[in-house]
Amino acid sequence: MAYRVKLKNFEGPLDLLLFLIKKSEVDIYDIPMADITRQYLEYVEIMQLLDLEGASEFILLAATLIRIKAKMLLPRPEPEDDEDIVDPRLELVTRLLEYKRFKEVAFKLSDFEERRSLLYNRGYLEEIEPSEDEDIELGENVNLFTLISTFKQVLDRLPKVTYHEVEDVKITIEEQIDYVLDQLAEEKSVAFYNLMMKLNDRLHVVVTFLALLELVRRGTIIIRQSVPFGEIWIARKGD
Amino acid sequence: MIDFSKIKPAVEALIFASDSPITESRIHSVIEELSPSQVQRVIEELNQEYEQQNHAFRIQRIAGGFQFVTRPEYAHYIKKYYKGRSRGRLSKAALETLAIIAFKQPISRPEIDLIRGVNSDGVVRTLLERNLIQISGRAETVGHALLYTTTHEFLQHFGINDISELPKPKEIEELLGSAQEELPLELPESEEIDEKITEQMSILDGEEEPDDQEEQPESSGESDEKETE
Amino acid sequence: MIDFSKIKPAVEALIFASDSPITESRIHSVIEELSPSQVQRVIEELNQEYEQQNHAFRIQRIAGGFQFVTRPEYAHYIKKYYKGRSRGRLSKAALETLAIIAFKQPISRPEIDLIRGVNSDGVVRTLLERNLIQISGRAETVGHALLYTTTHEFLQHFGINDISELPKPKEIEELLGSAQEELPLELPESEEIDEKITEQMSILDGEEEPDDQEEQPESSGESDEKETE
Repeated sequence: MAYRVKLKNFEGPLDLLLFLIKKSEVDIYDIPMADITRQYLEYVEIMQLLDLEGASEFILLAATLIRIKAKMLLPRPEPEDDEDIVDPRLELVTRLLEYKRFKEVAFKLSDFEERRSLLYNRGYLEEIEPSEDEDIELGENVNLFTLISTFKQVLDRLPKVTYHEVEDVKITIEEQIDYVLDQLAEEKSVAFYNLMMKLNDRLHVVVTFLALLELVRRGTIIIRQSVPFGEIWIARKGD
Repeated sequence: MIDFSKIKPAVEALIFASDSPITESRIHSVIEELSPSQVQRVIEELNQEYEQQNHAFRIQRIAGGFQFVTRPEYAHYIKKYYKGRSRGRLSKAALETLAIIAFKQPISRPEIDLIRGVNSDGVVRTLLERNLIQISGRAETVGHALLYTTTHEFLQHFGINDISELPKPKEIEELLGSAQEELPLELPESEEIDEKITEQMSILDGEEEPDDQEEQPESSGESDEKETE
Repeated sequence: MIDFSKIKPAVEALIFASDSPITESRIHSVIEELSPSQVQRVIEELNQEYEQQNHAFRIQRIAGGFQFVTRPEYAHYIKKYYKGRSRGRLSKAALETLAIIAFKQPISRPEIDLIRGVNSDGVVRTLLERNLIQISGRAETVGHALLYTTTHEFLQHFGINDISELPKPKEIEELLGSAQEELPLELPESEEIDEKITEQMSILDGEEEPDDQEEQPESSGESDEKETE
């Protein structure tokens, strides 16, 4: 299947998710998690390939989707009275609906804006007499932001004192795929725990986890766990 | 009995000369013989005259007061005159953020981020710079984040009189209620969203963007588009 | 033959919406079917109409082109209107000084002078008179300069209850950061400013590099005395 993707049309992960739900013609109250998550991950991967800004926010929701998907796969305890079972998707759906509604309002606002842009105010007013003495009343045109901006302008005139260096964290699924494969180059199999322990932040853990899923999907690796709650082993397929 | 032949142009002069929308009560405070409710009537009469006399402007209620604006029929001339230096329309992200602030004000940035699912740092800054929102205190919750509300300029920008005239999201009350509540059975549909999504889908399918006039020409985006297998 | 019923309001709309007086040739460049000399005629006709219809405005020709003005008969209403409302124009110097006091309070005049790079004597006095700032004690450093803080009235204007609700340096940085892909704002932390001031003060005092970074800036006597006399 060939997509031509223009990712900048998505305002964020929720926007993308809504789009996928709409495109798949599924009920927002009954999202097929496996299917939608798979589609979502495909997009996130493209984002990573394109090295688009804000990818980490999309990855964050990916983790949520995977978590919900996993929860739904777990065998549910026998319901005592079936009212009390909370669908793992409920929180997500609530968020989606809320976002969807504001998106709807935003579209309507856009119409208002369009209509308003056709009406022009009077452009040139001469009648206002310039006041002679320095007017120092605080009016509507002076708000906190004006105050802050002014403060900034003043400080900018001061000689610069310090420089901060902020390092941009860039991390892609492909990179983490390479990382996993590197680990598997020497050893036949690697413990999941050891693989993750070597990473130094949460974002790396999340992206590496996605990389693992991707490798499973591609059939490059297999994941084994011999006893419940035992160590999870990752191995190359076919080895 | 009031001599309307003199009062009417006085009202006209005031609204014409004011640099911002002027309220009935401000007009009344200047032209005392006219009650605020009579102001309304005078303005209606004036607008009828402008229409009959085929003038290019009328008086409109915006942001809580009255102001002169041109008729939409003549927008293209003015647009042509201002070519290249008209005030930009707001981005989708800005509109989204404004919609959230408008309905949940006062609201902090972390709360906006949560609803949008993305960091709204840059958007909030732009909205502040354009004076569409303002800082209005701090949250009482942990962190004491700065709170934002919409401004007078916000009403001006969208040509509405009052915040209550904003398009309401369906069941906004429910949104504000607890998240654990039973979800409504029927999903409120919006044709506009459907349209917009269809539009996005056709973009995804590689079609041209529909009827996007001379707004920023779509960069046919080598950088944005990417074929996947 | 030109259809003047459409052209006339177009000219009217242009003059109305232009943000500066507009010339015949600019009008012609927008409404091409109208020659510059015909523009003149159209405007004469418009003015006749305004007069017959007893409107409060007319189009006036000044050096730079055409503009709308209200008739002198109604000037007193407009004067009354503008007199009755506070114009709210803070001078640049006043706003700067107020911003420094707001975010660095309590602060002495010598410190303000240092940050602004000019003498702020007059501005500080005016701000005091307008009850936007107040004296809140004396510095414990040599010179015991008067310290200024913002007033309750000042806070009220910005809709906040307490100075602690004012944005912190870090928040200011976030708010103003790299909005338009400018260089990121490097807002010196307050200690850094203090350091800088100490450093500059000692240079003013003709000393060498300051050996004690912690020390509060010393005020340079004379200029302070004036205020307290």
